[in-house]
Amino acid sequence: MLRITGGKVYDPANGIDGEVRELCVSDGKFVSAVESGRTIDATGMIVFPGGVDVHTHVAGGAINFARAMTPEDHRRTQAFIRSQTRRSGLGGMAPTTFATGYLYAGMGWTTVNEAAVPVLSARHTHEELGDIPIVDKSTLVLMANNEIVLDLLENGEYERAKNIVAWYIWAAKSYGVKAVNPGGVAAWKWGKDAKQLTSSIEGYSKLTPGDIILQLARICDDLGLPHPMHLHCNNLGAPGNISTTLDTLQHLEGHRAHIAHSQYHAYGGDDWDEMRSETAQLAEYFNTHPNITTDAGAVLFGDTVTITADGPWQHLLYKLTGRKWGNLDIENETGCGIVPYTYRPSNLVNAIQWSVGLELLLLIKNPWQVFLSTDHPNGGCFWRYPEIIQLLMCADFRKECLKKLPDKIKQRITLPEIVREYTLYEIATAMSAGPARALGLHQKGNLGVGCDADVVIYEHDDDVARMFGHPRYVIKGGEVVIEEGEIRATPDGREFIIKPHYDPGTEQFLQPLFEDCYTMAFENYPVEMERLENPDIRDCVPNL
Amino acid sequence: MTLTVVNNATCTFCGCVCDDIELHADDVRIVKAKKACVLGTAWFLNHTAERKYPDALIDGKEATLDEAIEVAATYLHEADMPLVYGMSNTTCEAQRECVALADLLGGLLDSHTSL
Amino acid sequence: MGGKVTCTLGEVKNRGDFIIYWGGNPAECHPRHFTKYALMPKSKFLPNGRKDRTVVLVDIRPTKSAKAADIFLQVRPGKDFELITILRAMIKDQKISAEAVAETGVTLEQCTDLVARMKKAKFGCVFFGMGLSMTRGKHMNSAALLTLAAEMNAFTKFVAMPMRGHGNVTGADVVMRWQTGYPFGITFNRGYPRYNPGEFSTVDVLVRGDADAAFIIGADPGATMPQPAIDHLARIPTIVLDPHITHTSKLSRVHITTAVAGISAPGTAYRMDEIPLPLKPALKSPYPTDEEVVRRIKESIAKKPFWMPDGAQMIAAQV
Amino acid sequence: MSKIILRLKEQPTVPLEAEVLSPDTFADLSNDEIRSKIVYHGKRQRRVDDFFDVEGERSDDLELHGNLHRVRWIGRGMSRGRITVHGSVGMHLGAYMKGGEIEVHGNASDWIGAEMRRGLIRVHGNGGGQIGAGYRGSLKGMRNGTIIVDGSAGLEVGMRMRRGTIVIGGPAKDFTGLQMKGGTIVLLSGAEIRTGAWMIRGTIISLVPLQILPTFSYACQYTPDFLKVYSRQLQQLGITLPCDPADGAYELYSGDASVPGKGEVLVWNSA
Repeated sequence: MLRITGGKVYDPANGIDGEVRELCVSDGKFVSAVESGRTIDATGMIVFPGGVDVHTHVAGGAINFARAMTPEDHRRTQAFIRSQTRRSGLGGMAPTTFATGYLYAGMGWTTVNEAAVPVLSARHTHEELGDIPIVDKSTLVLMANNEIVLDLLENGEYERAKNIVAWYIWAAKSYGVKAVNPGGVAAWKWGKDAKQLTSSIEGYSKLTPGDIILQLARICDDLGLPHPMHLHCNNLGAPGNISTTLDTLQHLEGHRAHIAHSQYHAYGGDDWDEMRSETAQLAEYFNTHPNITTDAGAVLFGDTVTITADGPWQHLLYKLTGRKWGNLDIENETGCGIVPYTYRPSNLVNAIQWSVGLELLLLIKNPWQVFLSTDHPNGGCFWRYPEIIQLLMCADFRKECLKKLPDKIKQRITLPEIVREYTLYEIATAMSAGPARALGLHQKGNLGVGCDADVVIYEHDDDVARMFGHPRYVIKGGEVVIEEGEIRATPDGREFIIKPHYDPGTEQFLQPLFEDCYTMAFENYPVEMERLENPDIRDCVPNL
Repeated sequence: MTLTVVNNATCTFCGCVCDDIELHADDVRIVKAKKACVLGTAWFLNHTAERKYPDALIDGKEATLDEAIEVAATYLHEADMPLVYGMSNTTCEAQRECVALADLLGGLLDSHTSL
Repeated sequence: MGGKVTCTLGEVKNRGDFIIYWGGNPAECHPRHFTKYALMPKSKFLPNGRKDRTVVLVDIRPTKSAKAADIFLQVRPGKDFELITILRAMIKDQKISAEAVAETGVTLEQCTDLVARMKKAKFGCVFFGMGLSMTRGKHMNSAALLTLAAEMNAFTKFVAMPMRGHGNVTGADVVMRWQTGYPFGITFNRGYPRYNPGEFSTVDVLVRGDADAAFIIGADPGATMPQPAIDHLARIPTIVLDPHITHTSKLSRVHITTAVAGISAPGTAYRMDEIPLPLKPALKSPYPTDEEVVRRIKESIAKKPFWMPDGAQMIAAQV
Repeated sequence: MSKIILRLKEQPTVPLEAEVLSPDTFADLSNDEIRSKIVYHGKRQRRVDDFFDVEGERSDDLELHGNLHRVRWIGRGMSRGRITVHGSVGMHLGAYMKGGEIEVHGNASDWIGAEMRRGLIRVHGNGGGQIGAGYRGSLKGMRNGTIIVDGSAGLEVGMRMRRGTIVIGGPAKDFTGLQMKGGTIVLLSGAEIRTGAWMIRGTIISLVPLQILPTFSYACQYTPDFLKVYSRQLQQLGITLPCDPADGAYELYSGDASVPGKGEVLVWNSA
């Protein structure tokens, strides 16, 4: 049992904005009162719900591929030293599993959503998630390039497709659906891409990316998934892609959706030389469509490794950088590319990207709609989130940073004109309450009675990045895990999964299709429940 | 004697790791490995569930498992630069324990890949 | 710098219309590779199976696998690196003299033909075996082939994959990477993982006599390593976990008999394309599993005094 | 300033990681402080004086005595001063070095001057592999500075080096100048095979015939002007490069076409 007294509480889920409140914890949850146990005197301190990352890549084949490709980064990064009870780890661009848990918890994040899992290697992803301590986890399976699903959609077999998506989610022991560059990855397997929403996809006679997007959004809604379709739009990273993004949003009209890393999808101009920010248009769409949420996918200057299921983009990036390139195509389902990359303020394109991420966070008015993310590790590493918070809260600091950008940038971005500064309440919304609600994790990002006791307590510091980077206490499930900069405990986290309803005949229908295109036994494909450490099955209420 | 049939069993003899093998086994040995190749068949049929070897040896003499574990732990704990090596013919679950062991020991860790 | 471009075996089965085996003998070492993955399967994209594919074998001698190939290129022993490097130049239209090419044992015409076919392929895949990575040049030979495959993507889809042997050696790679960041050749002596093949790889460590105790599991270095390495294993306290009494067991201080992975021990193994598969034992072993024994040794060590003095939990700059 | 003299008194039984053996670390330390510095005997943290007798203090001139073949990381990242070793040393001698001088009267192991930026390393005996190279995954090896090994060298000398000079007196093994991006490697006694493989830029000079990779093409006979300047500089270090047309000429090969690169391999052909 635990009591936190005297702190200024920011709890957007309950409309509490900096009031001094007492929080009581028992059995890992908030309760109205406790009789004994430790008391943390948080007088003068700032109390937030634990952070929730709606979109990150921390476990599975792709990030593990990235680890293999970047030993030079492991050598230069922070190292977590072994103790009698705590495993060692390395941070950096692609941290090891143990370090991932320490780094997230170390800055007060307590729930993370691994946003790209191929069903075929879901078993691997869960093994890694089991080795990420402290934080709770959920996963999304990749569906928008699954050839079995695409074939059914091409033939108009919506119900079948819906059942199969539901079956896949359960087979992977996952929490929702991720759509990456719909149709584009399938086309990439022939070295092609899918850039037009209304043109048919390489290898299909009539199916278009637009069809996939609409049908998958419907499927997610009809299955009643707690998190709507999580969409990585077509044409990522390309100048002028704003038209694709707006087209996509119009296709989605009437459906729920979460648009991933919208920074990469808000560019104007016809080529790299002409590239400019088009965040005003995109933000306007969000401001008039409250059913859609997004995460920033913000870019921070420095070294990172980009890793995405968007193979075509990765090959382009490799050609642009001439550095290292990894690519991994996964039968029937997806592919992924991996390219180490350095974002430089002197590079006009990078500078625009940096600005676009911040502009979206500042121009989308409702913090319940736009969340903090770097699409880790693509735009920057997750452990640099405190730097973004500083940029959002301090207009003067933004001005300082803008001075370091090339002069040419002025006509291409809108950031210099934006005076908005996030309040602590808004930060708490964008880093915790908002993403938790978008994920349908109602017990997260919420300091109300009955919710999970995930709390982060900061000591006030005028240096915002330092304050958010070094919380005084982090409490996960009622247990103090970080205190005064030290890791005090490394409990196992839980994994949230769902079991959407599917027709009992689905397996019989799927098996022969499966055997045609896969190379493993159908029976060995689903991940068994016992492979998960601490699974927690969440409700899934279908729309009938 | 009971006959067990395992469908879609996985063969780890080579890197193909075929997972469509149908194994027929009695209490002590696998008698049939349908769909397995020559190498896989030999692999499956050569193993038995018999107690062919002592549980453990210490300096070549038979010992109990508990004794062997304690002696092993003492040797490894006392070393200044212990090495954990191999991990080819074992499960990922054991491999995870091996990495944990090397981490706990502050030792060297290496697999067959480095050859 | 190149990189690594690969795929799962199902992609090869579904799409691979141009297959190269380099320095391997799948017919005898990976017998079902042809039928299950790479040569025979029919698919949506390759409806005629074998007839829709072109198969090339590159090796120092015509093995049984050569019979299964459409084209066999006999490379002179130790010239793989040169031949691959020539191909890398030729795909970029660089001129190489016919005499220089001929030194590899393969003619310029054969190379020209191979390059044309590679570029014409829709989905090329090159598998490489021990014959490549165990000969002079070692990891550079594999790196050369991986780079060639990556560079081929300027023209068409092309991937490369090592033909890993030894059961679950791929799993060891995968597990070490997520837990330590590195695939092999690691030390924890400073309290966190560091990596340097050659310095921390086992043969080198043992030949130099660097280690003062060894824990061997799922391998028999006593049968496979160079004699000086074996001699050092016999000098230091060596502990072996194995289902059999092995050569290494015989020179060890402690041997513990364990159940056989996949026969009498359950768990997970990774295929050469890093896809995990469940192991389903058909027998019950009278011996404990590796997992259980390693855990118990670990628990016993954890009860003894910890080796490292208290210090920082995290360091910003490594050694 | 007086010297700090360390004499090995106890031979390590496993590798000893001793990056503290560097002028930068010892320059401002008293004798007692030097003795108490931490070295790593395998995983054990031990004191310098567990292994060495230490004479002197507060100096950036270090003298080491003894068979130090198990002692690694001597002079790591040093930026000034001098280390003289009477005996052989282990791996990573002068790795990441930024300045100063190291002289070894004996052999050194792998990774001499790996990823160094400035300074001079001179080994009078044999060297190991990966001299002046980049560690796994690094895009660049040594950025500048000079490494001279009088004896033989191992594999991958100068791998991915960007600038600077490496001179190898004895024969070098395979892959000398692998993926070289700049700088100069001088081979007084040649190298085994695959010299200059995948090189992008830079120069490899050999005074004896080399086996040339098929992806290098013969350009011409050529004695570049810079060689004369270079030769004068090396002369000060006791190394003579022939560059008088009367004595012969260099055969120039360019490559590696597989990259395609603009590296140069110059092979001396005496008249």
